[in-house]
Amino acid sequence: MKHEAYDHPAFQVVERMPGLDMALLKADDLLHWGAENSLWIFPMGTSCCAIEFMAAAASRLDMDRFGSIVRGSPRQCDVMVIAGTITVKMAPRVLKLWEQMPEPKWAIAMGSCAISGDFYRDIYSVVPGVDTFMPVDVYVPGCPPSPDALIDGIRRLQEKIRAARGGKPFEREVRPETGMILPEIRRLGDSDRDPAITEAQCQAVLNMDKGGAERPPR
Amino acid sequence: MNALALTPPIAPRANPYLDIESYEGQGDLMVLNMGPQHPSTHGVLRLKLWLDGEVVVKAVPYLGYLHRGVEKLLEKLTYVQSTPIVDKNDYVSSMTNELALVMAFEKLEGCEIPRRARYIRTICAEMQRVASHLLWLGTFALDMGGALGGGTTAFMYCLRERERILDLFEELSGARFHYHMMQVGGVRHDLPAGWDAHLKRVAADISARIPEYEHMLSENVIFRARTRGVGRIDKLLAQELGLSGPNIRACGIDHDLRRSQPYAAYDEIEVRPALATEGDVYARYQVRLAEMRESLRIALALIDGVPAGPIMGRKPIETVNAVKPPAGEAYVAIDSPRGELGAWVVSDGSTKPYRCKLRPPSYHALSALPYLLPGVTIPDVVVILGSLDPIMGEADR
Amino acid sequence: MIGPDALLLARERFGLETPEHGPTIPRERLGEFARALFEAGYVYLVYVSAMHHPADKQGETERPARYTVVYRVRDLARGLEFPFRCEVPLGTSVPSLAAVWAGADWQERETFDLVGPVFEGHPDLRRIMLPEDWEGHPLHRDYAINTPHRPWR
Amino acid sequence: MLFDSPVLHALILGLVICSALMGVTSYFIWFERRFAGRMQGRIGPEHVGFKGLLQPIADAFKLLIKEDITPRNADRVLFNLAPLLAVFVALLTLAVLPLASGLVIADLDVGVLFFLAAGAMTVVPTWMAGWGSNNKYALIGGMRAIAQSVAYGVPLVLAALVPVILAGSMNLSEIVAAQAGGHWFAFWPPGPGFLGGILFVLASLAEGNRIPFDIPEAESELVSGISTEYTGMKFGLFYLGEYVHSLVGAALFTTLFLGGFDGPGPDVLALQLFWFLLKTSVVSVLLLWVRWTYVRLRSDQLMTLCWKYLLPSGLGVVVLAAMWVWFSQEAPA
Repeated sequence: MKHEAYDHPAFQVVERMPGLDMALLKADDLLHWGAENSLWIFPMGTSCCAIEFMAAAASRLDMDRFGSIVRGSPRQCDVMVIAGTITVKMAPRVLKLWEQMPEPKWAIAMGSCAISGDFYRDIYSVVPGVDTFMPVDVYVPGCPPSPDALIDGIRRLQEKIRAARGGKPFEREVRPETGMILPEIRRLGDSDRDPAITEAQCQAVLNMDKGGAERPPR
Repeated sequence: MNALALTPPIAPRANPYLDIESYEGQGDLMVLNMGPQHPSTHGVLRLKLWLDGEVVVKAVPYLGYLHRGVEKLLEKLTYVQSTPIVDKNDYVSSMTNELALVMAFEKLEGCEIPRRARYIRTICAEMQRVASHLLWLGTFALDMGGALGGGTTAFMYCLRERERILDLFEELSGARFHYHMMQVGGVRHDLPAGWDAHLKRVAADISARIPEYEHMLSENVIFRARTRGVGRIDKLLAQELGLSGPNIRACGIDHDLRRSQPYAAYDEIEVRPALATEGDVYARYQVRLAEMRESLRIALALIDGVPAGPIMGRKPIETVNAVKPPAGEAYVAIDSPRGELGAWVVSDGSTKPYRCKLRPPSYHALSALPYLLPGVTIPDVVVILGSLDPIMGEADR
Repeated sequence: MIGPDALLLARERFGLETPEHGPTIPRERLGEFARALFEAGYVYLVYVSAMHHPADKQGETERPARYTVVYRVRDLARGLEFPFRCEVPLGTSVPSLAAVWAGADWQERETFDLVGPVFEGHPDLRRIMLPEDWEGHPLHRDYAINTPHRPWR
Repeated sequence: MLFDSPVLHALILGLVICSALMGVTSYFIWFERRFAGRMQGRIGPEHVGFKGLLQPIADAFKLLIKEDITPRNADRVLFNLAPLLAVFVALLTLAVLPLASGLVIADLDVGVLFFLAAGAMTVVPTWMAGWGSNNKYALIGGMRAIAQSVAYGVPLVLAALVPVILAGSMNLSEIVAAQAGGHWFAFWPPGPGFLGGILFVLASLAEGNRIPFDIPEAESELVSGISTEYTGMKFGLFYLGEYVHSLVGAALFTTLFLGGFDGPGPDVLALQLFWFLLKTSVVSVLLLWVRWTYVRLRSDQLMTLCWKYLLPSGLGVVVLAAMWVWFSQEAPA
């Protein structure tokens, strides 16, 4: 049975040449080792966790030891660290920046505001958790999590990349369930999340800069 | 008309509501969004700039990207529960937030605070001011120097000192950031043993480091060229906008709530004014450095004379609705590192405030932007924004 | 402490009684009172805020739902302070003081956005905190705190 | 002269030097991150291989596997050509650089003119990236790069003229020969050489867009300047081009002012190469030191610096050098 993804001519060559597929496997292994050890971070810092994120990048707990430097533009980053409360007015921008990041990308939800909206979660203007509109790989709980908790989060992400590369099963981190009232909007990975919400969210991102939310001043 | 108020404005006041169609520059204007996610907007502030070439013609700040409905939440929670909420407003100096709110409740209830608690409050507020100014100095140099350059070096030095102060607070209250240290009637944690020796060591180190920052920044010709004469605020505009703290002291107006309305233990210590006259970015930088030195001096002077005694002026708070002030209204303002932080509380006799408005200094500092930015290039927009030291968590509430 | 000359002004010229939290000025004369204060040297605007009161009975008089807009100004040279306020039923607007104090512009925009009183004569009365297409004013007493805002919450 | 045909000689030597330079540049990036770490009281890259030595390799691999995004309505040709041109132009100056006596790819008689022309071309990829990526921040960065290139161009030429006058020829090998025996131009004629050296360093810093003049690529105000829209290896090439340019700038400074491969000891090829590399690394570490201490200038302040201060002092230095040469010659017959 021809799997349609593999009828690309390049894969025909790989099948015919003996040993090339093993070489490619090793090459892919090596390249992902590179990705794991140089995670450039896009600081989506909105509130108090951004200050703890800076402290993690500063001299006492130095993120540069793992090769992760902070880049300003989403195009050059692999990990988006969402640090702080995401409000309704900010959510479409976070989703747009997430879409702008090039592909092998991961997301760390830092702080309980990003994980579940913390005690602001039932307020009219706060999004109860970032994973209601974007996939999150690692949750770093705390309010604010101490810098070494964030670095432990980065190490957990590296283990996740290493496991995914080695093909070993790595169970998806689930948001810590603390028996709180769940928001009506289900999380992204949830089974009973109706796709209409995802569609509406993408639509909101599209008409964001058509003055949808901001009527320009006279 | 008092002479202080109506000094002639330095530059004709820019019109924040300039009509774009009527502007006749060489070419058409470019609209640039220094959007909510930008390396140097100090949090989530969006600046919509109309640029003629690289000079700003009109600037409209958009706020609200971090509006977490704190005032609505404060109406839903009781007096005892509200202190941890306010910690997260101005998350760089959370002790001063708690202090303002708690003093407003105490004014409503009329309870008296023991002298030891007042001393501890003053020392914590002053060390919090040093930590907040250190973070400001770091991010201010970062705005000017760039992520991979000289600015980062100053940033790392400042955050290294700030970690020392956070260790101090962690030893006192157990948390690095949101301390929940103040409560109605006094302070929740007493000074642990050896804390004053630790404080003396930290204060001595930092006062030895401040000349290093000056050597690296203010004696640097490029730093002075980038900050002298940039973003000048004239006295009348500063007062009409309600600027406060270092921003207004840099314009030469000696408005310091620690001296005009002494609270906590400020009546027992003499607070020397830190003033400058030009009102530009360099003046604000100098005022903040002088304030850091002054705060260290006050903390060192007070730490020896902390009187013994109770740290709680009323019966201990066991239940959530322990505090039930009589119906009334109170406005208390204190001098936070960013300026006058006030809390206007209206109580209707129940255990929950009827209305609680927080007066954040950053919101007023940001309201100066539409007047300061026209006629300035983009690098100066970043420098002026940095020099006003806004915290979006406080401005957006 | 409270400015004596402002108290004098409120009692003589405007004939208002001045309780501890400041006189209540009728909305028609608010602009004139503000200008008099500004001329008297109260140039520093501390804050503008508002409260929403649902319709209630005070004693026997039936009071409609109304806003209380609260102001506070200072004179830094003489170290004086003066709070004053203005009560307005729900429908009517409050004259804007943006022409007197430049700082009142943003303060009134935020008060309009969160509490709801309309400031007529304001140069650009837009919402500042909430998205522009938001209905309702959150700090109304009857506004549920967790009103959903599709598709984000 | 290998195989006594200049083309083959240039080809092989060029290949060797370029690949060596790529390795040296990637480890120069590792060194800079460690050096900046030590300056800022923190440890640089540490956990990737011994003392972080595998860090540049990890960065290169990661950049290889990133998704390659070209913005939809970007100018496709300009956008994709700019990174290649950035590295090409930075490497172009290597052609005339004498690493040791005889070890030079192309011993042009107009060596100085060649590398000045190559230097002037560095602004072309910056502008192509700025215009091609259809991004407002990049456009502002590109426009600043053009205004800046005019400003530092003239002082760069004047500074490069000083060794030409002192050595009497534009051929870099002859300039190095003229400095043989310790008569390095930076020190020997005390007036013009030293001032010319400082001028050359300032102008080459501005040309390579390095702090304190990294105005087109200003991270703090222009998100990341011209390279905002670049992902993966295209951004990698820009990053590499910037570092190659700073290394080659340091090598040029040693050739013109610090006597190139001249040093004590016999004229053995290996020893000459050693001296050349030692001096270049010392100069590039000094440039790093400048980079991690100073804040950034505004573009109009850079213009005033170049037009009002560097230009007149450049003219003065050239006149001084000419007077030195005039009086040091014996009276003409």
